Amino acid sequence: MTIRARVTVMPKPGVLDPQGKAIGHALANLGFAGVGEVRAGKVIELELAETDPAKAKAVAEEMARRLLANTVIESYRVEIG
Amino acid sequence: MTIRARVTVMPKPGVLDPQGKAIGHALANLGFAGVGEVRAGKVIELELAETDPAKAKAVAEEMARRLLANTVIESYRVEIG
Amino acid sequence: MAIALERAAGRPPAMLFHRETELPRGTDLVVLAGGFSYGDYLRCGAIAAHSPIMRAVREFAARGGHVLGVCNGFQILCEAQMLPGALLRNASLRFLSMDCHLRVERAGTPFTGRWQKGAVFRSVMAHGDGNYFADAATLDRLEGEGLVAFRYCDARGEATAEANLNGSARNIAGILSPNLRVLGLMPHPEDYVDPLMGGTDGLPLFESLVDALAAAPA
Amino acid sequence: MTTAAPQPLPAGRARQLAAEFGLTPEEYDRVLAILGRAPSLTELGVFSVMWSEHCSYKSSKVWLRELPTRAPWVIQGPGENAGVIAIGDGLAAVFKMESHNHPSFIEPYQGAATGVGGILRDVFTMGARPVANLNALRFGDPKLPLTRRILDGVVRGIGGYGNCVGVPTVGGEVNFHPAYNGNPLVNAMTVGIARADRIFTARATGVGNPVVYVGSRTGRDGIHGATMASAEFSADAEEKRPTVQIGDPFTEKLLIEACLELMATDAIVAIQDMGAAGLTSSSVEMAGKGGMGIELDLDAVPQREEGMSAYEMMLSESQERMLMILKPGREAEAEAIFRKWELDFAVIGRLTDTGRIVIRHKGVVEADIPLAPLESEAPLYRRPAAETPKPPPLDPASVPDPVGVAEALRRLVGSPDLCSRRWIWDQYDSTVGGQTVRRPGAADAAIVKIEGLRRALALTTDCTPRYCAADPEEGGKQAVAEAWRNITATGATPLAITDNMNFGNPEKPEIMGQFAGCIRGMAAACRALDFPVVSGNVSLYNETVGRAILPTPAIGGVGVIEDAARAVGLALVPGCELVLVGETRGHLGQSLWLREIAGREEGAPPPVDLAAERRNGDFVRARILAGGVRACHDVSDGGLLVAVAEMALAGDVGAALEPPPAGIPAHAFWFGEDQGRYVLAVEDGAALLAAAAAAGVPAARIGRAGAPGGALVLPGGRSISLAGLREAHEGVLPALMEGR
Ligand SMILES: Nc1ncnc2c1ncn2[C@@H]1O[C@H](COP(=O)(O)OP(=O)(O)O)[C@@H](O)[C@H]1O
Ligand SMILES: [Mg+2]
Repeated sequence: MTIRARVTVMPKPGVLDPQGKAIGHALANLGFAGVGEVRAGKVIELELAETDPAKAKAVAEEMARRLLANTVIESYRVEIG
Repeated sequence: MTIRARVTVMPKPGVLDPQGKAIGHALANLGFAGVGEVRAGKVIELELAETDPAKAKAVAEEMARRLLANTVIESYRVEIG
Repeated sequence: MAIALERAAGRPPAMLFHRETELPRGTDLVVLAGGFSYGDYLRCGAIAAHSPIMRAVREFAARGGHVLGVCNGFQILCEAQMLPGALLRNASLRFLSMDCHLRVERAGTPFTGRWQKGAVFRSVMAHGDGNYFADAATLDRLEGEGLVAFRYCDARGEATAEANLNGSARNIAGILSPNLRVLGLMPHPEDYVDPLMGGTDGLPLFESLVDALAAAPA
Repeated sequence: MTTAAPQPLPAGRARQLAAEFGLTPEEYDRVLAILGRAPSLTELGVFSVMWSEHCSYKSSKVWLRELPTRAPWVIQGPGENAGVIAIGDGLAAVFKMESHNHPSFIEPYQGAATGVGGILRDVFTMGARPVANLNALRFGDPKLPLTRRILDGVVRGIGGYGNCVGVPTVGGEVNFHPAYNGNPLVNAMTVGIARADRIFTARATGVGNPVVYVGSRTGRDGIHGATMASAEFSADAEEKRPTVQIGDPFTEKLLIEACLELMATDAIVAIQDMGAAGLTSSSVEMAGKGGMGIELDLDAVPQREEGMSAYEMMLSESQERMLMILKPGREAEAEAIFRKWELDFAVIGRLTDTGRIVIRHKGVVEADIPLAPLESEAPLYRRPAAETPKPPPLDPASVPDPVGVAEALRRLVGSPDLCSRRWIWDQYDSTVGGQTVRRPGAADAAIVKIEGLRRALALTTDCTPRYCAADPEEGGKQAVAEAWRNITATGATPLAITDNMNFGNPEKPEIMGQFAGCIRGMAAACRALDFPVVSGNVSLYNETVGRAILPTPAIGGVGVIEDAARAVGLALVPGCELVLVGETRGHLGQSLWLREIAGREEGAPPPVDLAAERRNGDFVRARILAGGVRACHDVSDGGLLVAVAEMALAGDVGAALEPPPAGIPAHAFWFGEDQGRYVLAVEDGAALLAAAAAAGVPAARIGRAGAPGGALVLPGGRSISLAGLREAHEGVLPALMEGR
């Protein structure tokens, strides 16, 4: 059995996000009005050989901490299922 | 009022995802066992000057179609709120 | 790029700003040069493909104008859907800055007139996202219609897996539009147009263009 | 204007904070004396950053003064954002090197990227278009996963920023040593070209002239951690946490174009980038250099985040920002240019004649400091320096050869300090701009042509930290001499250097002794070789848990060659004769052979005879320019056989070698690291030897180039295939990086 985990890694609040800024500009240039802040991050979807969602979550969090996110500049969020 | 939209962009099935593969390898090297498929994508979080979630979703989908995703290689998913 | 164009054509090209909306009168060739437009944020070439000047470029191509996109320019042409397919991250996930060899797959076009089919030349590549991708049907169509312009190969002209440094589908380095007037390619032929730069292997592309454009005024 | 005095901090609190900000009690007393009262928080911030080691050079200045900085071709020596030298045709080369060591340890990608961004700004601030980047890197034990992670991030960061900005990265150097395990060195160098009569400086003049902020907005990036830790200043601690600076190379590119466009007009009086301690150091230095006063209105500063305090804005290290003084009435013209490039533009103050910096925010005067004492009373230390004891020379006869010459060569070319750096430079765009004549690995110095001319720059970075550790003075000499030699080996004339002094804690006498020794050696070499220092950077406190890095005075050298087509590379050419120029004694002390093959790190480093260095180099350069020299390579790390092997590999051409002279053990002859030597591949060996004899330069035939793809044939007939050597040489770094 496997469980799917999704790790979302975003720049921390206050950390400059040049990519988000550029996307915001580009959307405005395309004529989309009313676009406020834009932040760009990564998402990593994993299949884990686990049956217990709580365990899967703990494992994914450890992965995020150790590899997927650099917690100096990024925060992460783990979703299961 | 603003509504937050989250656009997740993932490589389409069948499109090579070397980044996902590399992450899978790196996790295995770090000693994480039982990691199956790994896919790496992007997430863009937007603040939209909207009050109607349905409208916000429609706008975000148009943004995804026109700019945020390249549908030759990527699929997208929009979440609101 | 401007140097290569001036060398081949004998006069300097006009430079356009991304916010301009019209091409200069009498334009016979539009070149989208390399260069991390908009920082290549989001996807390489994606934001530039929507810049104001691109509407004019698209119309120019639709009227049968000649367009050359190199590196970032190729990415922009794909993102603008002026050429099919997309350029993914290099398979190695690393920026690759090195010499490569290209084999001419389609001679007799405005870009390849000075080469024979099968000719092999050296070029420089310098990109992080040059891994050409298209679905199998599109690839088959490109091959069937002879729209593959260049393939990565080794020094002897073999299109091997080792020579395919960025992992492109079927070693494809450059493709043409059906009317053969739009070319996109990842490597930089303009970097070898002077012995001082290490060779003149890329010069035929620009000389071919001069031949073609002199023969067929815009 | 109202001039309400700033709100002083409570006396006890101020003293405590001053200590947290890194001011000593004596330094804080000076602050009190200058102000005549306790400082406000913002004032304390200004003093602490201006008097930090980084901005004030308080521990290093007295030593740096010993370096020669003049030559007829020097237009601007140390003291401005970058050094400037004349390179002919009314043009100038503008260059500097700077460290980003600590940030690169915390966040390798962004640390290295913003290091490149910062040094680029130092160069285009002076009106130059950046044309080349180099990088001098030092990492810990390559077997440690941490080292690999840092190396990977640093290389990606340097490439990520430089490639995107469109400036080619054309050279550099890399060393590995466990002393850098917790403290890698990332030294980035940029070279730009400007018109010699249009150099911009940071000297502000003209009462009433507008102070203009351009570039990115200000956020809470990189603000001194200590303050933020004191919860008192932040209700929501998480929100205000100090953050690592993030680079935005695309904005930098726009900033370059916009600045150069404005510089083509005559609207600018002075300009300075906002580097470390951004708005504080740029405004204080600009006004100070011009003997002016300055008033800033922080409400006008473009801000990325909400609710920033004056203190935060003055100390923010947000990237891609510049401060300018414009001529009166030119604001609209300048603003139009920056808006066109989609950059922020704001008039944030005026120059005054008060000699003070006055900072207002939300209607409150947050700081009011006299500028002259801020500079003249700045602390300056001649810290105690304990000389490094001179190690005894190592007698080559006392180190027998355990493995033989062939095996030692194979191991050496595959050792971390000698293996090919291709894996690194393949990730750097080295040809963007179309002017790169010799790329990394092709010649001892990179050759970058000046657009539209035949003339070219020759660029290199060099330092051998293990020599500096064993004998700082000889090591300092050697670093400068090697840079000079690398430029010479291409046929170019070396003109000037920039340096990046990376050392441990200067409060330790033995570290200060290393610093002083290196400076002494560098100064002697600069003088003997007419190779002055025109810019530089000092990075101290490079220690982890009390252990210092090896003393690392990285040297960035710049030379010029009249005709780029005459520059030679190191690739061997079939049929040439190989001639060694310079004297070989077989010096094994501190050599890589000793470390890698005999497992010993000891002895005196090879001495540098500066007179011989100069004589040999001038001879080699003259021969190259006279023609007939098809390839040239200096002999450095690894010694003669490694140099020959590198030439053979670069050209994919074999060579047959002659027996060493009697009296020197074979391994000492082939792997000794005697200085001042070059291997030349020439068409006519006899003619070269005759010319050398006439010039009093030691030279000897050592072999002959063979055929493409062949082998190195050692005296006695032992043959080492180039294919095998190449595998050993080029396979190492990729394998290491993949953790194999
Ligand atoms: N970090 C780097 N970035 C780019 N090029 C590098 C780097 N490190 C080394 N190189 C290149 O590799 C080649 C060999 O370097 P090095 O062994 O230091 O040369 P040398 O001993 O002749 O000074 C040079 O061309 C140098 O510029
Ligand atoms: Mg060197």
